[in-house]
This record gives sequence, C-alpha cells and structure tokens, in this order.
Amino acid sequence: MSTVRVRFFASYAELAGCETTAVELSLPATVRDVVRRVREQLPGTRALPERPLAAVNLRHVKLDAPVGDGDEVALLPPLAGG
Amino acid sequence: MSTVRVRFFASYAELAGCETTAVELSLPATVRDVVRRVREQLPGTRALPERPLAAVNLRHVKLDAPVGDGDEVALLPPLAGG
Amino acid sequence: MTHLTRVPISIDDLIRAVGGPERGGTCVFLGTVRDAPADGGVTGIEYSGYDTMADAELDRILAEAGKRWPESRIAVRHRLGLVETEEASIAIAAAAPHRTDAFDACRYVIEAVKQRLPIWKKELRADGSALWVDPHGRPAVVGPPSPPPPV
Amino acid sequence: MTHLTRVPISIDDLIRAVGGPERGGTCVFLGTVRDAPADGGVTGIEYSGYDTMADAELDRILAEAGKRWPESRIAVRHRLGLVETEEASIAIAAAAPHRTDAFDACRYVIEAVKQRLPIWKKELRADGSALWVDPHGRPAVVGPPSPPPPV
Repeated sequence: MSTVRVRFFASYAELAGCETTAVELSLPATVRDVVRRVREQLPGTRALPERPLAAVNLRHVKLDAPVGDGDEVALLPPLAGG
Repeated sequence: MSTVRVRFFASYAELAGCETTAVELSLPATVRDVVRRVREQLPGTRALPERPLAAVNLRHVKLDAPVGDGDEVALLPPLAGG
Repeated sequence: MTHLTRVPISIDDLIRAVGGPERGGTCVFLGTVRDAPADGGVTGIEYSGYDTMADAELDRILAEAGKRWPESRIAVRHRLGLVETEEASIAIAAAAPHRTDAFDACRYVIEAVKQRLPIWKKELRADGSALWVDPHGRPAVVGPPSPPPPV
Repeated sequence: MTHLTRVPISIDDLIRAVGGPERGGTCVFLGTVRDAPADGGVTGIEYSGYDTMADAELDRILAEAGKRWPESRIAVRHRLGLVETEEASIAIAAAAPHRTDAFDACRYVIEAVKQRLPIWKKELRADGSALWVDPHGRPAVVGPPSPPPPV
C-alpha cells in the first residue's frame, strides 16, 4: 500500500472538517481513486463536486493523472485569485 | 486684410529663427496660404516639409482648412509625445 | 522568492523591480477589492491560498511570459489575509522595450492568474456575514467571518 | 486642469485619482526615457510642447475614452522639461469595474497620445550633443543641449 497526503482548502476544508489527511491505496492509482477514498474516509467531502479541480505536487492535473507514494494531492475549490 | 498668428515649435522654431509671427492675408484663405506666406516672410522656414502638420486654434487640421481673422495657426514638427 | 505577501503592495517597488534603461514601456495592473452596495456592502476580502502551489504557479506563469516576451521583465505580488475595500489584492508590472509587449505581457499574467492561481476569497459583509466567492457562480453564505476584521 | 507637469509624476497619486470602490481593475502605463548605448548613451530627454494645445488634446482624448468606456475613470500626466533616463515622461491610469475595460482604455489613451500630442523631444547625449527625435524617422543633430543638464 502507498500513502498520499491530501490537502483541502477554503470551502472544501470546511466541508471536510480538516485541512490535510492521508489516504492509503494500492498502485497504480489515479487522482480519481484518491477522491473516491477521501469520500469514504470523510463524509463531509461527499458534498464536493463529482469532478473537483485537483493538483498533484503543486501542479494542476486531470482526475485520471497517476499518483505515487508520497505525492501531495490537493482538491481545489473554484479558483478566485487575482 | 486679416491677421493670423503663427506659432513654431521645437525644430521648426529653430529653422524659423522665431517662435511666433503674424501673417496678413485676404480671406477666404487656408492653412496652405498661411504656410506659403510664412515661407516668403521667414527664409529659414523654406526648409520645412512641403506639407507640414498644422493646427488651428488648438486642433489638428488639414492644409486646406480655412483660417479666419485672429486665428492661431501652428506648424508642428513630427509629433513625439508619450 | 515568494510572490505572496500579507502586507499592502508597494506599486513603486514593483515598478522599480522591472525597470531598466533599455525598457521604455511599463504596464501595471492592479486588482482592487470592490464594494458591493447591492449586497449590503463589502468591507474587505479574506484571501487564503495553497501557498506553495500559488507561488510555484506564479513562477511558471512568469517563466512562460518571459519566454514569450524575452525582452520583458515582469513582477507580480498577490495579497493573502484581509484586504480592505479599495486596496490592491494583486499587482503586476511588466516592462519591455516597446509598449505593446508591456501591455501584452501584463495582460497574459493576469489572465493566467485568474485561470490558474489556487487562491480563494471570502467576502466580508458589512452585516458581519462572510461568503466564499466563486467568480464563476454564486457566492454561498458560510457564516460569520473568521477571523473577525481588525479594528 | 492641466495634464502637464515639470516635476516627477507620482504614480500613487495618479492611481488614487482614478480609484473608487466600484472600480476593481486599474491599468497603468508608464513611458520611461530609455538609454541608447549604441548612440553613445542618452542622459535624458528635454520635452517641449505646444502646452495649450497638448492640454486641450489630452482633454479631448480623455473625453473620447470616457464616452467609449463610461464606467471608467482615467487620468494622465505628461512631463515637460528635462526627464532623466529611467524617469517616466508619461503616466496613464485607467480604472474600471472590469479589467478588460481598464486595459483597453489605457491602451486607447497611449495610442492617441502617440498620434496626436503636440510634444517634442530633444535627446541629450552623454557626449554633450542634442538631437530632436522624430519617432517616425531618424534623429538629426542640432547642436549642444540647451539648457545644460543640472548637476
């Protein structure tokens, strides 16, 4: 089993009830698998959109992007910078 | 006879040897007539382009624009603002 | 070097950072916090971000712009924390030998920021409520502001 | 009110002049005096103008932009006299509710200024010579600078 760190921000952190969590999953796995695991682990995150914006290791990715052991996965509410 | 005031700026003032002059001419007359009269009056202005930029009463005009008694006519070197 | 700051942005410093004797045109963009009287008034916006990624994303955006306008020099600052109405939440300065490049580079950066920067804002209303703002949709009431605005 | 000044332009003042709670985007353009090492170095530019017409023309340009972008507020300052290398000879600030309008209005003003403003510049070279600059053609040597640059 591999471990990825998951981070939540802004309204998603409020829904999740936490800012970071760890998710264990067997590789190969994608961001979509991480999102699925998060929904099981943190019931509040079931209110997140089906396909949230995501980043892996500080870069925007699609949900089918692979994740690896030790990666930092972030689920991002609609962006509002500027 | 009517009188218009003529102003020269920057390199044109250097060529004319003065910054302002008065030109007398009979109406109707155009800026082109003013330029012609200026060339007679101030030999240095013969080095000006055939069709210099011109303004009447603080507005850009074409050389066939009419001039009237008391108007301020300006002959403008290539613009370099900004 | 970080592009994020919790204190007011000095426009003069930003302009100085991109200036130079060979760059004759500088374009600056400021995004400022707007009031919204129709919504009962906005006193400020609380900005929060995914700091490490926002900084990395800004590095990438500046690198892209630098590749596209090689003679330009560009700097950007984005506020985090409470930004009061009429203060700048973001400032971008782009200097280039010619003005078209300065405008285009500055514009490129603000458009990329709007699309890509992992930063969020919570509108602080005059009535004490607070709302996460989704620039593409409707804000949703999420309760009283936290932390409370300083006096 | 005159848009012409013989002292350095305060960008902060200009930004404040156009700011307001309903205008969330501000675009600023600065034109700065460039050095020209290939020509032996430029220490500054002496700007002279047809003051009354330049001011009237700027009024007209701002009125046109105000009609085209009715929610914008725009201010402009143009230097006259000696402007040293890297100082701003012109600054324009345009604020609007949305950034596209702020960029477009600012761009409109600088393009109109370049086409229409009766202002001229004499380049002061490091070797003591001075040249009237024709932005559309070649500068022509016209003799020593007058007045001499201040120490």
